[in-house]
Amino acid sequence: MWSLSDITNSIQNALNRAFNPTFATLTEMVIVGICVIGLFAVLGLILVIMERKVSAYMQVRLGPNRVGPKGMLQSLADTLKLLLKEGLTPDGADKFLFNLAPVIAMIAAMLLLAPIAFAKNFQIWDINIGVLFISAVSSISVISILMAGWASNNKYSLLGAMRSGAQIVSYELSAGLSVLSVVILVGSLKLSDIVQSQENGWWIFKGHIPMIISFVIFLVAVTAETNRAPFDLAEAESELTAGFHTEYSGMKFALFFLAEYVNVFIVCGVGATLFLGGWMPLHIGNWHGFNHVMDFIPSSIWFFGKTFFLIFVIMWFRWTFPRLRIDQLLNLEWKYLLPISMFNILLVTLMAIMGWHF
Amino acid sequence: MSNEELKSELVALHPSLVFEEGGEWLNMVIEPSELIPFAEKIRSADHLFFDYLFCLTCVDWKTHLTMVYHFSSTKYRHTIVLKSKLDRNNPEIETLCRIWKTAEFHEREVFELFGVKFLHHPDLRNLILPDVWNGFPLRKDYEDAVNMIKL
Amino acid sequence: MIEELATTQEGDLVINVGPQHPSTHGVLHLVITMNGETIKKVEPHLGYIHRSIEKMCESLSFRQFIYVTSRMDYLSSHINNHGCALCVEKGLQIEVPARAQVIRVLMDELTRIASHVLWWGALAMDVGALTPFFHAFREREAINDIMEETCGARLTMNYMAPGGVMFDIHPNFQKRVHAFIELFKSKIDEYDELVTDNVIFKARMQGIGMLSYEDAISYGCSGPTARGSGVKCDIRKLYPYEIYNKLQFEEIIETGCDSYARYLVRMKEMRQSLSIIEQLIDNIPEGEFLAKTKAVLKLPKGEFYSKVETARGEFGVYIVSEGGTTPYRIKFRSPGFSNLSALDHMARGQKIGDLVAMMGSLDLVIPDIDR
Amino acid sequence: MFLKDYIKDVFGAVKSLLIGMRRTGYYFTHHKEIITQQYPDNRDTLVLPERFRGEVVMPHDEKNEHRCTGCTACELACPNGTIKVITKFDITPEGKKKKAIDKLVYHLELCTMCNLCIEACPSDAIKMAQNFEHSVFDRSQLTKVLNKPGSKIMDGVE
Repeated sequence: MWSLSDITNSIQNALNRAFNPTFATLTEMVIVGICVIGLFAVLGLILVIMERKVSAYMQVRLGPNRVGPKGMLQSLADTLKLLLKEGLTPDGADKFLFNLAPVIAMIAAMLLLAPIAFAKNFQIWDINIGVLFISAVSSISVISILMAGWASNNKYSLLGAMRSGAQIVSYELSAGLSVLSVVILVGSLKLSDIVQSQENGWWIFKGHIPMIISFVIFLVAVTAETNRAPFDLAEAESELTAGFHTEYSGMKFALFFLAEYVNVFIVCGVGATLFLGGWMPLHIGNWHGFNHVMDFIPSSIWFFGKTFFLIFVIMWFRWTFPRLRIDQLLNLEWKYLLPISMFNILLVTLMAIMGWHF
Repeated sequence: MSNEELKSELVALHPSLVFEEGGEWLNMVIEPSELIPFAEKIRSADHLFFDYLFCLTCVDWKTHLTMVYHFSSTKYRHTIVLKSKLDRNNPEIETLCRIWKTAEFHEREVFELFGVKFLHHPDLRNLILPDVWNGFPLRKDYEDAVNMIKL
Repeated sequence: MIEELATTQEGDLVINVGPQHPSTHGVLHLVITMNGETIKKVEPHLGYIHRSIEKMCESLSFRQFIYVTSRMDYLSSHINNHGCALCVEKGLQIEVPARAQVIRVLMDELTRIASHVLWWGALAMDVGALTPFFHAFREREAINDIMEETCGARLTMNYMAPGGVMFDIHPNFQKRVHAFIELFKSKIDEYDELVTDNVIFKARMQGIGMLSYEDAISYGCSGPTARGSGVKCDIRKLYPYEIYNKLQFEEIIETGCDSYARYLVRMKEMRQSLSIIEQLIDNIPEGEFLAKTKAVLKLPKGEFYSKVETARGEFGVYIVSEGGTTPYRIKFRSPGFSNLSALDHMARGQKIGDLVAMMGSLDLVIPDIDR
Repeated sequence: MFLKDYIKDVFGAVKSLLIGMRRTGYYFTHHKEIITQQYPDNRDTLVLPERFRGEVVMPHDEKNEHRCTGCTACELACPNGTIKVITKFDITPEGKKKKAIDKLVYHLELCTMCNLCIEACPSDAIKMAQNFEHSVFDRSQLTKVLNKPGSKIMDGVE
């Protein structure tokens, strides 16, 4: 069957036949780099239009409907506008850091794409500490936010950045703990192993209630980590105008914007991989006919379908809930999410030891 | 309490009050120097209890300025109007902010629009107009060639 | 605690919120002194849209000045006009026909609902939920359409005239108001689902922006702001004008003294206004809608004060007349100005996010404050 | 006891959030509720109520006659000085001088659509039109002369 892994294999074979192995690897790297950047741009465009349409329908409006069919090219037009806009640097800003911050936000988001399994046998880098890599690299994004807030020479930006620092550092904990519950059950940090372990059922179904709890906690924590409403305190439009990117304009602003959406995609992809089986099709026990039909759907569609479902849920949060206050945000983490996820991890460990899961 | 009863109560409190005829409420005029003791009395007296200062303004009568205070009581629902005549060239009166906190903003407004100086006001600066502004816009003789449009 | 907070120290952050800021709903300028995220002092700087309406009115006739007041509190412009018309009628001792009184009250209550609905959306937006804002505009639009059909305009209705209303109601009016009542009854429950019961919203509003009973009176607060602190101050009940004393409705009093209490007062007031409309809509008496008045109105020499309950509180009109065709001095006692003066007191010691929620719960309309 | 309250808190919170999400989810799936009006596209079908106040106009009949006598009642009624009536003297067939309007100048940029001029007009010469698209590139275009060139007063209007 025609699949993404076949394409990669044939490209690799062709390159290896044509060039020596070192050069082939280098060429592959360049191709992957271009693909990642392309994926970035496409994801940005799709997610922005998706967000605008989702918000529009929830707010009983039509949303963008002028550019392209049903307004689907609106985000392309917006990107063009942002590209043509003048990127202002405020007087008194630390120019070096000010220009560096959006680039760092982008790089952090790009690095995260490496270990994610998009389809069967289709992964840029199947690193054996994949989960650890993701949680480590995703915390780099806070540096870019702090940098942007500090370098802007604006009090609103500074406040936003400081809020974001406190927020990401604390929510990293419960996100990490809920990821850990999957790792305990699988016994491996490698993402391909985690996906493989869900062949006969996704962890959210296999793992009883503790896994559902850790899934919910994961969802809440990553919403906070990506600075999305109701945890968008770093931006807090009605309080801090635009938070850390108040002073950014043009393409530098677009990079922040893009990085936010790619981050959302990545955390949802990770969530889909850990709890919803990644590219694994939906299999139910001994229903062989049903399982067989499900196998016909390509693995990449399974992965993207699950990821976009999670992205939709996060957007649903954003367009329904009011924003928390900074102290309530920290209360939620330290008084609710952290104790619950710690208790939960005990349950999961017990479950893993006793082999109670399916 | 009817206006007549109120009148007798107020006279008992402060014999030198001058009452004016007309209006649905009791109108009275007081000397600026006697304002604070009188205000304290009507605010604290249990049977009067004027705790709500709902309107504070000034009227320019070309010869003098008149401060107009509207008091009412949230307990007894009676209302009085207190007036005080000020010298137009050097209008000064004691502030009421210590007794009714709402007076702070209203007095700042009157200060910039009429030029009345409120003695012992905690923060007597321009609230609405820019800090450097000449003249008092709501006075009758105010002329502004730039900002006033004559039709 | 308050005294300690009042002193500015080194390391305090001074922030200008406004005049262009997403949550000041207009051009309010607040200079905030903060220690970290904690507010030490809030200092309003007003006047960005001060047009000196009081001075303007001194050169307008008693018929004309009513329409200028639409531009003050634009969300309850009809009620502002009502206050002015009442004051002129008081001076001229005009008897308003029964039909006009009912129409006036109906329009007042529709305006109140429209204003509160917009406030609800804006408050939800202030605390970060953007969806309610659009839902609020949907219902407001229905009211605006009714207004447009009968009064000829959507925002600054100019429907009031001394002695009654300018024209009779539109033939469709009753039908459309009935439709609106049905629509709004279902939608107001959605408001509760979406915002009122939401745990995040409650956490943002409860215990925030405390304004005690004594302070509410001392700061001259009125309307829902004061009623959220337990002060009985509904002009419609205490000093009934038009036909309010014949109507069945409750004065909503909440004793929570916080932002959430003020929120609840307004939410319940919408239901009360709806019930007033329901009582009146089928009982509009026949007759004249405008009393006969002279072409040129001359108020007798004297002072006249009338007050009405707008969506924001007590709106007073104080006219000093010298017996001419124009007022000698006119003073508008706007509810927003007094309510704003309590903001500093409420905000001290709170977070900056709370300040935004507090301003939302005060329901500030800047032209009303600046006049 | 503390634990019970804690769990109750968590469940109550989650429930209230889910109720809110159900509401937005309902609107997400029910596109019939959308009330957006596509304004420039629906111009042809857009109907404004006949009382809508857009601008002051002076109706003329097919003989290019209007009803304005030039009494300046509208000018006096206007709070903003929006209307200026410029009069001239016509010579009637009998040789008498008769006051008539030369121009009725209307400053749309000053108008607040308060309807006072229409109420004041004794001969119903002016009325409110429903046009609301007043944007122009030059402010001077907002100053309009309401009577058409060469127009006369209708017979029988005094």
